[in-house]
Amino acid sequence: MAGFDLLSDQGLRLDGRRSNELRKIQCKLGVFSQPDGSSYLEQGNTKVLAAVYGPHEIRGSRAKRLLDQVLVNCQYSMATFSTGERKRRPRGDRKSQEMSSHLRQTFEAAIKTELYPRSQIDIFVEVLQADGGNYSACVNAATLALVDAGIPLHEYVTSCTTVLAPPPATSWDDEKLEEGEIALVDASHREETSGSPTLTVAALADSGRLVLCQVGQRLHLDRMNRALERALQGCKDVRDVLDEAVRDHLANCGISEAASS
Amino acid sequence: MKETVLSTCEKEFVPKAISEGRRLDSRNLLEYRKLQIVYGGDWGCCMVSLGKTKVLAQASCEIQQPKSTRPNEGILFVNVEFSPMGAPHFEIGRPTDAAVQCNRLLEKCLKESRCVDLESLCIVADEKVWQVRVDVSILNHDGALVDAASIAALAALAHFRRPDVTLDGEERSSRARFSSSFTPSSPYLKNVVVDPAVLEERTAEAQIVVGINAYRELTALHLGGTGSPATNQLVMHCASLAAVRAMEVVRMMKDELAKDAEARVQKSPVGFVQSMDLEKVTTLSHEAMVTALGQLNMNVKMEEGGGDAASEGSVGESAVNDMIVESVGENSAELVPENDRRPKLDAVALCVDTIGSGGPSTWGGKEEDEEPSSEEEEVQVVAQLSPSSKPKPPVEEIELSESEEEEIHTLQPEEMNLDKGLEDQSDDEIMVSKQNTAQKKGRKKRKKKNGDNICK
Amino acid sequence: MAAMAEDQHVLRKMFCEFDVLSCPDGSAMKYRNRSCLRPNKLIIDKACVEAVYRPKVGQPRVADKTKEKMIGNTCSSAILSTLYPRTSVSIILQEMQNSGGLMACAINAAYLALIRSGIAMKFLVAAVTCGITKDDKVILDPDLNKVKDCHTELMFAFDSIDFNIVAVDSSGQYTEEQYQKALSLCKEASNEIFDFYRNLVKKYACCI
Amino acid sequence: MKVKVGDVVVPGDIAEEISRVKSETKCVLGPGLRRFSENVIVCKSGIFRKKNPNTYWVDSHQRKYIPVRGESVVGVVVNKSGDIFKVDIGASELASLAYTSFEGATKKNRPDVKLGDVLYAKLKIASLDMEPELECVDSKGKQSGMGVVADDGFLFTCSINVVRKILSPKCPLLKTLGKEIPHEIAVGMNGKVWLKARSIKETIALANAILATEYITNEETNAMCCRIIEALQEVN
Amino acid sequence: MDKHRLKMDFRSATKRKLSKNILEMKFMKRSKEKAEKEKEDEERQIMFSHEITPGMKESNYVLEPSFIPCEDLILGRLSYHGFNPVVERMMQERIDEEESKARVEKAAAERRAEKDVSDEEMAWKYGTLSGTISRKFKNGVVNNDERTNPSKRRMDKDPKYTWTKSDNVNSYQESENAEVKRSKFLKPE
Amino acid sequence: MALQYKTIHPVKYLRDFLAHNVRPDGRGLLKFRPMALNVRSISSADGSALVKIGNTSVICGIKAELATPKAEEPDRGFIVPNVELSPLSSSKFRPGPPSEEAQVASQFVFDVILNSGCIDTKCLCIVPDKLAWVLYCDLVCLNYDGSVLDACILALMAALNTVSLPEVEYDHEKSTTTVKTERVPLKILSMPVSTTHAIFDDEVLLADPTCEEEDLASGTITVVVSEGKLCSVWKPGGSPLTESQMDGCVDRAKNRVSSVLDLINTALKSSS
Repeated sequence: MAGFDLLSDQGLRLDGRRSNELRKIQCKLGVFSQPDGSSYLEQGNTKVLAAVYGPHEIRGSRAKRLLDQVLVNCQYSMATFSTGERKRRPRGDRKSQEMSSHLRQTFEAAIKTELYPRSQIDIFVEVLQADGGNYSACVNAATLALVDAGIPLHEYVTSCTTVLAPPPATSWDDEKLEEGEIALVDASHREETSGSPTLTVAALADSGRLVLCQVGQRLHLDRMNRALERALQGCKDVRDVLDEAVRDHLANCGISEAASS
Repeated sequence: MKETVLSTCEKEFVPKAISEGRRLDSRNLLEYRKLQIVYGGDWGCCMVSLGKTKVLAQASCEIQQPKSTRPNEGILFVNVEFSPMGAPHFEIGRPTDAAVQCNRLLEKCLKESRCVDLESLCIVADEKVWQVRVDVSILNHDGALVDAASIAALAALAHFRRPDVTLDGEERSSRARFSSSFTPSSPYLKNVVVDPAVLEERTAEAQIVVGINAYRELTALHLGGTGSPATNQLVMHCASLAAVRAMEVVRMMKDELAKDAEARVQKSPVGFVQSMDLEKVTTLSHEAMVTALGQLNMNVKMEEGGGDAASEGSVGESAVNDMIVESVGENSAELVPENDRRPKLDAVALCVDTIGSGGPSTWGGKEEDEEPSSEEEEVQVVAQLSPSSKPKPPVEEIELSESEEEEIHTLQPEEMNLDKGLEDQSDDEIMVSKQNTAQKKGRKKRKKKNGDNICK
Repeated sequence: MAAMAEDQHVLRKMFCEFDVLSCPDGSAMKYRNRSCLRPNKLIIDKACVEAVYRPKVGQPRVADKTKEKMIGNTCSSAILSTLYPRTSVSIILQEMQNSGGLMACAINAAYLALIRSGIAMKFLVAAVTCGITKDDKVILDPDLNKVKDCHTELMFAFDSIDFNIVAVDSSGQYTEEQYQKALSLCKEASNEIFDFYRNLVKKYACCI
Repeated sequence: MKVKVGDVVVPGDIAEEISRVKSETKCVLGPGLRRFSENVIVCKSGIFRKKNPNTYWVDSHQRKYIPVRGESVVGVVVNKSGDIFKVDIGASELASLAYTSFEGATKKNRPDVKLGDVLYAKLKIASLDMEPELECVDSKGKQSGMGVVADDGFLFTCSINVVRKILSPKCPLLKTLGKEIPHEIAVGMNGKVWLKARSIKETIALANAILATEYITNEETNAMCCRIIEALQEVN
Repeated sequence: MDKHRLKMDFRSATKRKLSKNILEMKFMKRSKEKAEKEKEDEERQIMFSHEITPGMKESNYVLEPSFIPCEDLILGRLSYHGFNPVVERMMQERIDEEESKARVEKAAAERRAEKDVSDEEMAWKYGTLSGTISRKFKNGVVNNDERTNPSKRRMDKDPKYTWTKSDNVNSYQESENAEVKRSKFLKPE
Repeated sequence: MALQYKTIHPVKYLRDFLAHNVRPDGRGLLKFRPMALNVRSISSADGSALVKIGNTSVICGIKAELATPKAEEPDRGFIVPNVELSPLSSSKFRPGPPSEEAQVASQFVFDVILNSGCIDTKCLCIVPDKLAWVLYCDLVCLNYDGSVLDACILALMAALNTVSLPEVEYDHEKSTTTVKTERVPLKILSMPVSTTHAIFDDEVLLADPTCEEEDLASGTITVVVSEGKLCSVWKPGGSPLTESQMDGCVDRAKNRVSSVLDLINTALKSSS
């Protein structure tokens, strides 16, 4: 087993959170002037930048152009200093390619793609500091950036990573054993790499419909439903945070505009 | 070559049919296509066909330096090759999005299910370990590629025997095999379709790929799709379907493996040939044939061969004899036609102009065209050695060629990986290291699981 | 000795299955190779014939490039490429199992695929491998463990009209006599392969 | 090798029968035959056939479509650019179709063609050296069955042989099935078939029936038709 | 460059056609298609010239790249059981057309056949007949005209024989002249 | 005039010449071009030679380095031939990774070394499983004008003959190597000689073709002879040849050997 327990006897996590508690989310919209939409998001120690360009005409080969919907082009990259040991290739290796394609799928489902045929939307996310739930953080950041860019979405798409932690080893009494593993919402790096099964979910939070779903390690089917529900709940919580952020961002803009006018 | 565009009627027809509970190949929605696993003649080679989808997998291994992070573990490397044989729009070298995803899913599934015991692949800790490599190549693409690929990869690993360097005799390099298998299924908004054909895949709204092992443990799960997304009930539904499927697949794999082993014991022929159904119109076997090549026939051959040699020989002579070798000063010699003795250059000069007189050959200019008489021509050729020489010491040339070293292409196998297989491997390093702690924990856990299963 | 001689001159059993692949325009599986063909656009005044050879393990090597050249040229010498301007004919071969005579098999498989694809050709080509053992016997189409005691392997490809030599490949050293012997042996054997082609066509052509 | 009508031929065979045809009579060399120096040689493998007077060809297998001028094909509109449509007819490159080559179409009133529509059209230009060009009007300027087909129904691809088989006057398939199952079909010489019947069930049945004819003779076809019809009726 | 010229032609041709109204288009089409066909054939010749001896060009072989005429395949636009009346009407039309065409051709062939025979016979008969008749009349020149007139008149009436008229007459006159000479020769007595 | 004709109708141009049994550069159909050989051209290399066949010139430099043998065959050294067809040799080559032709050529040279057994890689091994020589044979084509394979083989063999390797001592205890000053010449077991023919118009054979002839040819055939034995007959497709034509090629190849060999020997003699 992992060298440490993910849960203390009091059911607190390594960083003192409760099992269903999110990390502190701090985010800001419109951090850059160059891109059409941008955002910066901190989820605990995971720090992500997202920039959105578009919709604009197809760059590069026109062969990629889709005639009935917009082409969503995502690029996931991790800064070389983002991880413990220096990352040699910030992008282009299999994993970040996979991440990019997952992001693409996520946002193709979230954006009203049919509105901009023959054109393209670029979403660039840069992980500045990786401390678990990278994908989730990226999705959340990118969502904000898209909102900032004023690109029509079906609804907020948010993501959350859960880890199924075994119940505290010291408290192996029956009722604890009954409930079995405990789902830890918004997992940190240590929790993710502890070897216990992880479940990453991206969902349209309001309607609670899954857009993308990933399992790491080995998750037993019977435990899956619980994990899913927790993850979805997590997504909903994240959504509320983002929504708030968006609202007061707009409010501020409104004020500043009012002032300027 | 781009993938062909779907017509509107196809896009509309397929979902309509599905909603009526019909499929183009007259399966019902939850019916799988015929799965066929054929083991090749070599160890660790198998071909899996799932309906029209066909996939070839070959496991191989080579001795390597272990990753610094895992000094006492072997390396498992999976590569799914979407070669143009599979479908015209697959291109060599440039992996499509689907290819990347397929690779990663397979990698995850195989590594996290730990169907290969990496520690058993260690020969000398920190020095030599086996790298087990599974090459899966898509031969024909008719949907459910991940499914076929994963089955093939597993079957290949299960069948594979690595050469024996350790003392514990020849052993299966894969322990706890069959521990997992995929079942992709593409759900339409309401109704789930398992094992989709290519057209169904392309018209589907979303696709769920579930990697699950015989112990009902999900080793990988991927839900993705541009269409209107799925609810978690649907995901659960697919997962439970997959669990059932996994059992069947694993059973089938075991049976095939047993059959193959038996066949090998009985020395009866194994290989793909056996998989061919000779009744088919498109299939034909040709019995071993015997050429009645009599000795006499042979002799005749020899004679006329000799005859030719003689006759041609004379030609050859004439071709060569009028060339004579002359030593031109130190370090060099020339082979020139007899009938032009040219003033010998001194070595350096020759050395220089032999390099110097580059440029495209003037295939004889005008004047030869007027009178193409061979003597004058030969004079011409040799004559042009000396005049057109830009004095340039040979050394420069060489440095130039050395400076281009990165372009120099040698025949050493490791350098001959024209593709970037190596980088991929090094990428996996990180992966493996991440699952470091996972390993032991997981093993204990599974023991517990087995316990549970027995209890249940 | 007679038996021995017979044994020497045995061409192994040949199998072929067509249309194992649904995507390509023609395909053949010949117990080791498959091959598929699809013209795609290329601006030249005739078809450019390219072969892609995929080894079973790992990425293509330099040696495979040589194979590709051999196969590609051997096929393009028969294809009436002027009839397909601005297209390219890709012949893709996947090694399935190598038990000797890989090159010959690849060429034959390629031709089977070409036959199936209905592309216009001047003639057919059949390739045969033979080995020369240390005790100077010529073995036709040696399999892997026979190859072990061959110091030389020769591969000849003949055209179907007057059995001229389209392609030759060799490894090891050999005298001209041995070369001649091998050549005549392979030439005889190639007949069988041409019959094989014809029977195959007969088998499927009857009901198309 | 010298061959005669009815033989199985492979490239390189010499059809000397043709060279024996006396030179003043015209002699048509169909697909798979080429004139080479003095005699006619086969360049495709299949069965050597003859039709009187003096029409010879090789009945060969083919999947890839090579456009031939005047043939009718089924294609999918994949792109509009300027005043032409780009149509995928399964050839090595896309075919072009001018807006104005529809019945009664002019620069003013353009035909209503959407991307992804299925067309039945005739090849106006099919020179090997330029991209094929389609038209949807016959020589009298009428659309005789050509143009966009109904937007439902089903499109599928089969080998050229299947098309030739079901379009040959001798083939009973469509007639027999047509008696029982009302349907509409557009069969292109390029191996694309568009099909529409009353119900999805019937459409699928027909499609599979057509695909099944690849390797069966006409008699077997009849048998198959009967089976299908029975099957459909008992379901009803 | 030959190809380019060809392409140009097609382009311009299509342009021209498109600018005309339907009627002209119809007219243009026919002739244009012929022209195209020829162009294409020579194009093909040029292409094959790598492969084939120039003897090919004036040979009696016609290269037919399509299966349709070989296996006389039917047009692929079909409808059954009244599913699509428009298409079925067209199928019917096509069938009728072919039948009628066949009928016409057959009839034409027959007519041509019998006509040919009759004309020859007639020409021949006339020749001989006129000969024998002229033998009877010593001073043929005058009567000759009378003799020919009725036949001439009758032939004028019937358009079917118009083309035979001239050579009929010639043949008649030749033989007639011969007779005249003879008669002249016999004159003295 | 002639030049335009050549550029417009290269095939016809060549055909006209061949009709008179003469080639555009004035040779007979089966005549070889003059060769020039210069050995030890490059002092910085352990062995080198410069070959010129007509306008085709190839320089071969051999560098010896120490390495550890493969685990599979611990008692063998390596020979790594590498043919480089750089853009400076001909306009048809582009800079960047080696072209297909270059790779094929490299492979061919490698096969010839293997088949002819001209060098026993066992001799290159110093201490089994520990230390062995790697001979990097870089063949740089300076001017590409046909029959480049012949030139490569010739250059390679000439260069190999000039190679001499320093004595090396290996200390097992400290596993250190000491390279001494005195050098021993490399043992060459056989001398393969390669001869290329081009096939034009499906029947005409052209010995030792130039670049233009190769481009127009409908196929080439390369025969390598060493010690009176054939060690490679390589005809990668192209138009079919009759047996007698093939035998012709083989015989010309055989007959050429002697003269090429004393070309090399003279060069070597004159140098030492």
